[in-house]
Amino acid sequence: MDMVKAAKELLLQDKVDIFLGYRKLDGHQIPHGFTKAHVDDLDQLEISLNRYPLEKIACDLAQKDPALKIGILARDCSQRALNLLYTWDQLNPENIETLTVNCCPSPLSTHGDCSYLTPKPTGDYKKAHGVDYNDSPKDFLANHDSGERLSRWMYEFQKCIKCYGCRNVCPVCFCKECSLEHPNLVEPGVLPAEVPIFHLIRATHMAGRCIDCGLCEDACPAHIPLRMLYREVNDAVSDIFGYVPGDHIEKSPFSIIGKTVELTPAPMDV
Amino acid sequence: MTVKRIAFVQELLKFMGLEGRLHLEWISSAEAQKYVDVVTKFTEKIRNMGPNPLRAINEMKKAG
Amino acid sequence: MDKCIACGLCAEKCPKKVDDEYNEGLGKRKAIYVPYSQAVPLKYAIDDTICLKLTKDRCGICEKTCPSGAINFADQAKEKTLNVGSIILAMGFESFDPSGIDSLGFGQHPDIVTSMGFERILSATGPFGGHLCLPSDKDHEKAPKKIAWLQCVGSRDQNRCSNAYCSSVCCMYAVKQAVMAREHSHDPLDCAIFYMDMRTHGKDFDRYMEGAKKNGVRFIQSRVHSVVPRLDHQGIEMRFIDPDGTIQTENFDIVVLSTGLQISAACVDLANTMNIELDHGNFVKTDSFNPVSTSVPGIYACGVFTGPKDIPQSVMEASSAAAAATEYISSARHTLTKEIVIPQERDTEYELPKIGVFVCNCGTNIGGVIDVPDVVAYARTLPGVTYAEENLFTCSQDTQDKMAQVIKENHLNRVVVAACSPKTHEPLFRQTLINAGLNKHLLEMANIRNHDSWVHAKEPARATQKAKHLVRMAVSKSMLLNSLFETQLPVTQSALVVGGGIAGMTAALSLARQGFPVSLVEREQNLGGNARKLFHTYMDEDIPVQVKTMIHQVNDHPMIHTYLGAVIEHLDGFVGNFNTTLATSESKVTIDHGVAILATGAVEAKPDEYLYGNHDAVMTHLEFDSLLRKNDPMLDGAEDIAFIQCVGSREEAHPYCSKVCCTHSIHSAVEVKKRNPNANVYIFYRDIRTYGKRELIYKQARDMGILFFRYDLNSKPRVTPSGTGVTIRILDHILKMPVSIDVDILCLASRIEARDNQALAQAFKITCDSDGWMLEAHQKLRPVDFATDGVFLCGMAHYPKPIDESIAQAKAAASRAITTLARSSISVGGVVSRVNEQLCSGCQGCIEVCPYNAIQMNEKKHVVSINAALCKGCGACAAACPSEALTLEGFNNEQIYAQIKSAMGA
Amino acid sequence: MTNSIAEFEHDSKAIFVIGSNTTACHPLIASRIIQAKENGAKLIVADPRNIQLARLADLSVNHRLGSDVALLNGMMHVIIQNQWHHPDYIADRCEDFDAFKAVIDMYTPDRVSDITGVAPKDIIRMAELYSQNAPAALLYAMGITQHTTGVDNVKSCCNLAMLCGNVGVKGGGINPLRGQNNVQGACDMGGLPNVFTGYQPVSDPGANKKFSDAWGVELSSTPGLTITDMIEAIDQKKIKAMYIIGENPKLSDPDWNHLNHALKKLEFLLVQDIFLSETAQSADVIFASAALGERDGTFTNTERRCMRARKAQDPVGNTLPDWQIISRLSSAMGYAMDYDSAETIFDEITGLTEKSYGGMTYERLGINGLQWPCPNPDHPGTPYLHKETFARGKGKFHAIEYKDPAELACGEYPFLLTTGRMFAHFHTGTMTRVSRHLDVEQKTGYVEIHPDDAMTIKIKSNDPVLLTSRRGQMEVSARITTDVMPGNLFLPIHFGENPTNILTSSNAFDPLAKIPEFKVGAVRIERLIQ
Repeated sequence: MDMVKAAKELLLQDKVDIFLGYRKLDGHQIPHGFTKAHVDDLDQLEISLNRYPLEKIACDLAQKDPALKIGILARDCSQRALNLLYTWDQLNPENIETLTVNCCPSPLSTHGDCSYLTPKPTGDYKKAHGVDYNDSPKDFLANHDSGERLSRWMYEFQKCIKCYGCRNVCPVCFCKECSLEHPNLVEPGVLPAEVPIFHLIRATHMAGRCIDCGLCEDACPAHIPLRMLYREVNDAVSDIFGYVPGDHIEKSPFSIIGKTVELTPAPMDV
Repeated sequence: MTVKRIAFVQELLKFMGLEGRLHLEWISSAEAQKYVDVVTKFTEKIRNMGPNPLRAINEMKKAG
Repeated sequence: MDKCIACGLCAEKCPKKVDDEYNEGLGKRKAIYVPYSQAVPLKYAIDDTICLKLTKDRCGICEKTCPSGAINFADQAKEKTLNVGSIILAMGFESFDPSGIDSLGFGQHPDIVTSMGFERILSATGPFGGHLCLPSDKDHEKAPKKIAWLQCVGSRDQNRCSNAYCSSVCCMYAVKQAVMAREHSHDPLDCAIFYMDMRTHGKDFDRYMEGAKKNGVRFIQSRVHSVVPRLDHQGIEMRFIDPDGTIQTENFDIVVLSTGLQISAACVDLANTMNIELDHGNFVKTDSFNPVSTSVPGIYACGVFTGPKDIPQSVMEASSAAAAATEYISSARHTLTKEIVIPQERDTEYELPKIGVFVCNCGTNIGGVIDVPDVVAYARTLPGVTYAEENLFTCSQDTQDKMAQVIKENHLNRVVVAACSPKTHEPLFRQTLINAGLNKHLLEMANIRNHDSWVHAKEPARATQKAKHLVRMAVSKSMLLNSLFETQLPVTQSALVVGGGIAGMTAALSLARQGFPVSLVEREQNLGGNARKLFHTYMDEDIPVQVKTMIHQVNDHPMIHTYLGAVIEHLDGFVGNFNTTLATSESKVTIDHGVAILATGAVEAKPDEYLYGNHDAVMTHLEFDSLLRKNDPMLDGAEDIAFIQCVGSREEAHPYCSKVCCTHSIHSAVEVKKRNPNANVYIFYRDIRTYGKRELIYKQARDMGILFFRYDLNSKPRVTPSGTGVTIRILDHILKMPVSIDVDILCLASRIEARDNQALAQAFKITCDSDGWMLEAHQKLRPVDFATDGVFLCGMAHYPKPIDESIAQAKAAASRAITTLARSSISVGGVVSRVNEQLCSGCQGCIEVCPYNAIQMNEKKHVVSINAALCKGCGACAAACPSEALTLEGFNNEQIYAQIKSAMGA
Repeated sequence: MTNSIAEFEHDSKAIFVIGSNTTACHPLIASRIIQAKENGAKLIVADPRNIQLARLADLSVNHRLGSDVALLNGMMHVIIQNQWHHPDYIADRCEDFDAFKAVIDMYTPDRVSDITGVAPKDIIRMAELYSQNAPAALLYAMGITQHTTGVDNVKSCCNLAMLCGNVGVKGGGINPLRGQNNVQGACDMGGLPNVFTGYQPVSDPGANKKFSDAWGVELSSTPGLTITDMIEAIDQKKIKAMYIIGENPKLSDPDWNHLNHALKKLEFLLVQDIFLSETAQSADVIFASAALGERDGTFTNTERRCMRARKAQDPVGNTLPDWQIISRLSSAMGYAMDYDSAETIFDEITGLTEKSYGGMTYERLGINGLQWPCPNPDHPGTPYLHKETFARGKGKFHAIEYKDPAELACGEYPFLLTTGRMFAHFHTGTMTRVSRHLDVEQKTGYVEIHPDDAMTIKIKSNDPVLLTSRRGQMEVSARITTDVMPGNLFLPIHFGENPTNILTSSNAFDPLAKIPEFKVGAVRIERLIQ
């Protein structure tokens, strides 16, 4: 297989010190760091639909050894995540080699979407009281009045069992100390995670950062439509600042003070 | 920076159905009247919107 | 005066009322009064012309009321003799009094006001509390619907008064007032400005005017004929001729007379006493190359006394005069200083919080509304508070001494002062802590005056409640206060000046004359800059000659080291400790310096219209000056000469005014006319902006028969070749007919353009505005500083300006630079940000938001670090950091949260 | 569990959760419940506390601590009254219905309401929701079992399920949620005083012979002691030495004072653990064992699914997998054990546990494991039990009367204390309190108290309070929340510095199962002046 050959080449020619991909082990596909010493392990390289934030592993590795050259099996979403991590100086693009896999045969792939996430089934109760996974933020905003928007999101947030899966799986969450664990911001030790502040803080931190890979929503055991929430967050950023995270390597509007965007505070409507 | 953050958070709150509860205004130390006007107007506005719906939700422990 | 604590009780009780001159007679004041609310020092004074006690030996109630015994009726004016080395005259101006001009109706109707009067109406401290209303309405409720401004009242006028000069500032303030009036007004407000030429030539002024136009302020080019209060009391009628030549009548609710600036008789007297030469307008006579020097050595002047000017220019001149004055006496620097003795600071780190709360009555300012004893009693119940007391005046010297005593005796280690604004008094109380042997950052203030008793004077019970809340918040924050420490960094007492033009040389000379070594860097192979290509100033001073003198002075001065053909390659460091690498064609030099002055100037843009570059008859100012300098034969043959103004300026792509071109063109036109009185000289203009004394040569030009044609942006002149000359076609705005003029020479008043300062800006961590001009720290109040400490600017790098202003600004920059250079060390630290390296992910979001470039990336550790010398403690980084790795000392999250929590949990 | 976890999501039409704070203690089962809810299933929650799941329920009630039997009887009363029960199912598959019905008839909604504090209309609605949406799954956890009436409670649950024909049905069943990942496996392996693997009684001569033959020694046919009995035996010096593997009784067993007193009398204590737990700290010898991920083996989870756990890295330091430690100890004591791998042991297990594990091999377990009973190599495993008939033949209805818990609120001890888990920690915290993230979530113990009660005793959030029971006293900080009912307190069990078993009773336990009554105890709460 071409990909195996390409990855072996990267290692054998010392272009990378480690290659991050998926390996089949006892029937499981798990993330694996292939090295030159065990280059034949690459014969077990898996290019299935399995996903895991390899970029996050890359960040951890780079933190321990900033000079380490890392190869990554990259899909569309990984590429966006990498761009974002370059932007925030968490990874050095010069130390990263990617092997691109097209996991998105759908035409949507150009829009940064992932067809692997076929429309998720949304139960009736959720449709009636919560937020439909597959609704677009704009439609959601248009179709529900503010009281309903509130009650629907609060229903979703009340399900949260505070597993932190959304954060832990997120390829672009790299802070050493997380605001979600800050007792002054979020009350610790209670379930559900303090409503709604826990999720709003995370949403705010995703602004200009979320690269819409959908891993958080996949990981969420409480079935909270996180992807849709962060999509809205990104829509807002894109509408206000014209910034799409992960598109290019450019600074987020929240890290630039200059005149790039001219904004005036919205008037108070009474 | 502030205006950027506020503009964003206003959007987010709107999405959550909590619009109108955040307002940004620049008032210099010389603009006492404006300060009073803005604070009065905003207080009035929030009062008219009624109690914080989140409080009700967090006290509501049972659905249905 | 030491005893007065400005509580205001005396004025409250004083029975005698007169018109308040500060409010232009629109309000009243008492016989005992503070001239205006921001007066420094804030002390009450007795008007001896009306005080009943002093005039009739009655009353004296103020003496009985005063809580601090500050009234002294026997006080007499005293004569004092001071021995000084130099004198600076900064006596300002008086506003023109329009009462004498009948046609303007001032004094005949309360709603006809001067611009000063209108300024007071808009002011929050003014007679109507900032509420826009008709002065004629006794209840101050009726709001105006239409306001007119009449420009040039008492300026550019030799008929109705003798002020031939332009007052420079009125156009801009009229626009500002119109914009602000509209902002103040709840209903739509019609604002119309009647003008001759809009002179908005300052930095960003044209943009402001265009903004006002877009927002609906009307600009009508017309000199108003008469202003008549209507008999039916329905406003004020104005008659004027509109630009089309039709007579119009329009009614307004308020008419504002944009009165000019003039020098008061008292000032003239003083100048005469000092033998200082004045000019026709009674302004101090100065020359372009010594803009703040009077005719008497050792006496300097600044502000409007030397000519009409706006705030930034006045501020620059003030610094400039300071520089000139200290240049003269620099050998005396540091001869009269005294050392302060500071007690040993107590180490409180391991003590439990022992908080002392001092609640101030502020006379009756606070105590008159808030139940202070109740607040004190409440404070005693708060956790951590071991001492609480009430003071009549916490800021008074004896209370200060007592406080220091109390702190020591009770072993307090946190102090909360519930009084007024930290803005004014925090430094004082910090000093008290220092005197008590405590770290000065262990202080927290609760502003129960400005934030409480003043705004809730009518609700004493609730104000007391609020005071308790404020005290509780301050106490809960103070619990978490830490000692913060400052360190001293030595200052390299020498300067780097970038740019060897007039501004750069002036700054270098000024610094050198005051004893500081200067490295002067010029990119070209010779000094002088643009000035070498100019002819004369409008005052007919020969520029090249003067520049030559200046170059000699620079070259001869032992403290100035000049680097020619050199550019800045690299810059490190911060205020007091810069390190710059210069590159010349041969070598590289490294210079240590404490400050830097940027004077990189600007360039004349090459026009891309009016046949420039395609026809020999078309040239720019610098090229025309070259003809004048060389007495070029081309001039002799020229019978018809034209100037087109605003070539490339005040257009969409370059919406700024180049400021010098109107004067330059007119001066050149006059020169041509002098050389050849038969020549026909034409000037095509949009607004003639011969501000200040320059107006006189505009008048001279008209008197000499130079013809002026106004055009607007929609109908710019069209220029076509015709033999050796060119033909100019334009729609005459009076005749409403196309006019065509053949000329031998066409001089284009080309735009002055900023240099590409990007590399420089990056090295010095300064910013440039959208037109490319370097951005000063504050356009009005800090016109030669940058937000970056230790770096200053002057000359045309800031904005186009004539030589006198460049020189004034250059001296000002030197003066500001010396505030750093004169010190051997600077304090660093205190309220600055701190990085917790454990938490920093190295995302560098903070670096982007830091307006002072105080944060660097430590690539090795992949964390950021703060340069405490550059950090101003604004906290933007702490707000931006997603993982709270950055903390603003003295305002850390725990402290703020403690305050918020304390506020919420009553 | 009679049924499988996945069935809740896909097959159940109603889910009745009683005595289980599922989102906190079994979050992934809670995830299925939430999904079921969103797929349209009805959710009924009965718990003395306002648990998170209650927010999502179609109906939730807060019954008084220890009143489960009454509540369940009340529901059954309503069901029978309304003919919502399944007479055919009862007739075909069950026995002793009439005696049972006679008792149930006395539990009218009004009477039940008096006992439980739940409004009659809610009891009726609960009964309707449970019985009218079939299949209905019943889930419970320690809230049902840790009572003096634990067995009664369980039996009542069974009664209810049988009454509506919900046993032996996909998506129905009686589903006790096991408290640990392998507690089912431990019991399956004979980790009980009276049985060999697969619940083969030691007293059964056939089974005894089988194991004696297999191991080459004669095994006792007398059941051993329960933990509760062991502590007594130590106290009476009948037990002199103890070997504790992977348990922290100093925190998990009731009546700390009594236990400590007893443990001191031991002549020798050997503890085997991966962390230095409170119990290990008082041991004479400690065996450090390898952790999950450092060893091979199997776990059997709450739905009887036996799954492989694979070694990912070598044990740290000189630690060893438990099976190797036990083998070496045994060999040293004279009984040679020479297993060469965990798989060899598993093969011995399956060989001796034919009915439930007989068909399993490591290879067959694969990724997803197998659910017992899996008696032969072709058997696909059993997702739900009692399909055609009950294991014992007929499903037996038990006539159960409500009994008060051992302690009721009284003048001296006016509050009722209940204990349990909170979401961030596991059991005695040995494994979770060393995690930085979980420690941030909850650093130390606390007691939950209703705002009204907090107001009465004049305390604010985080104020220290003193809890006193008939056994002892404990200081802890207060958390004011409407999650507990007025008059009730809740204390999490994870914190060694605030050990719940200072307060809990070792005398109050179920007479049959010997399980202590951790869920109800009378206490006094006082504000501690700062």
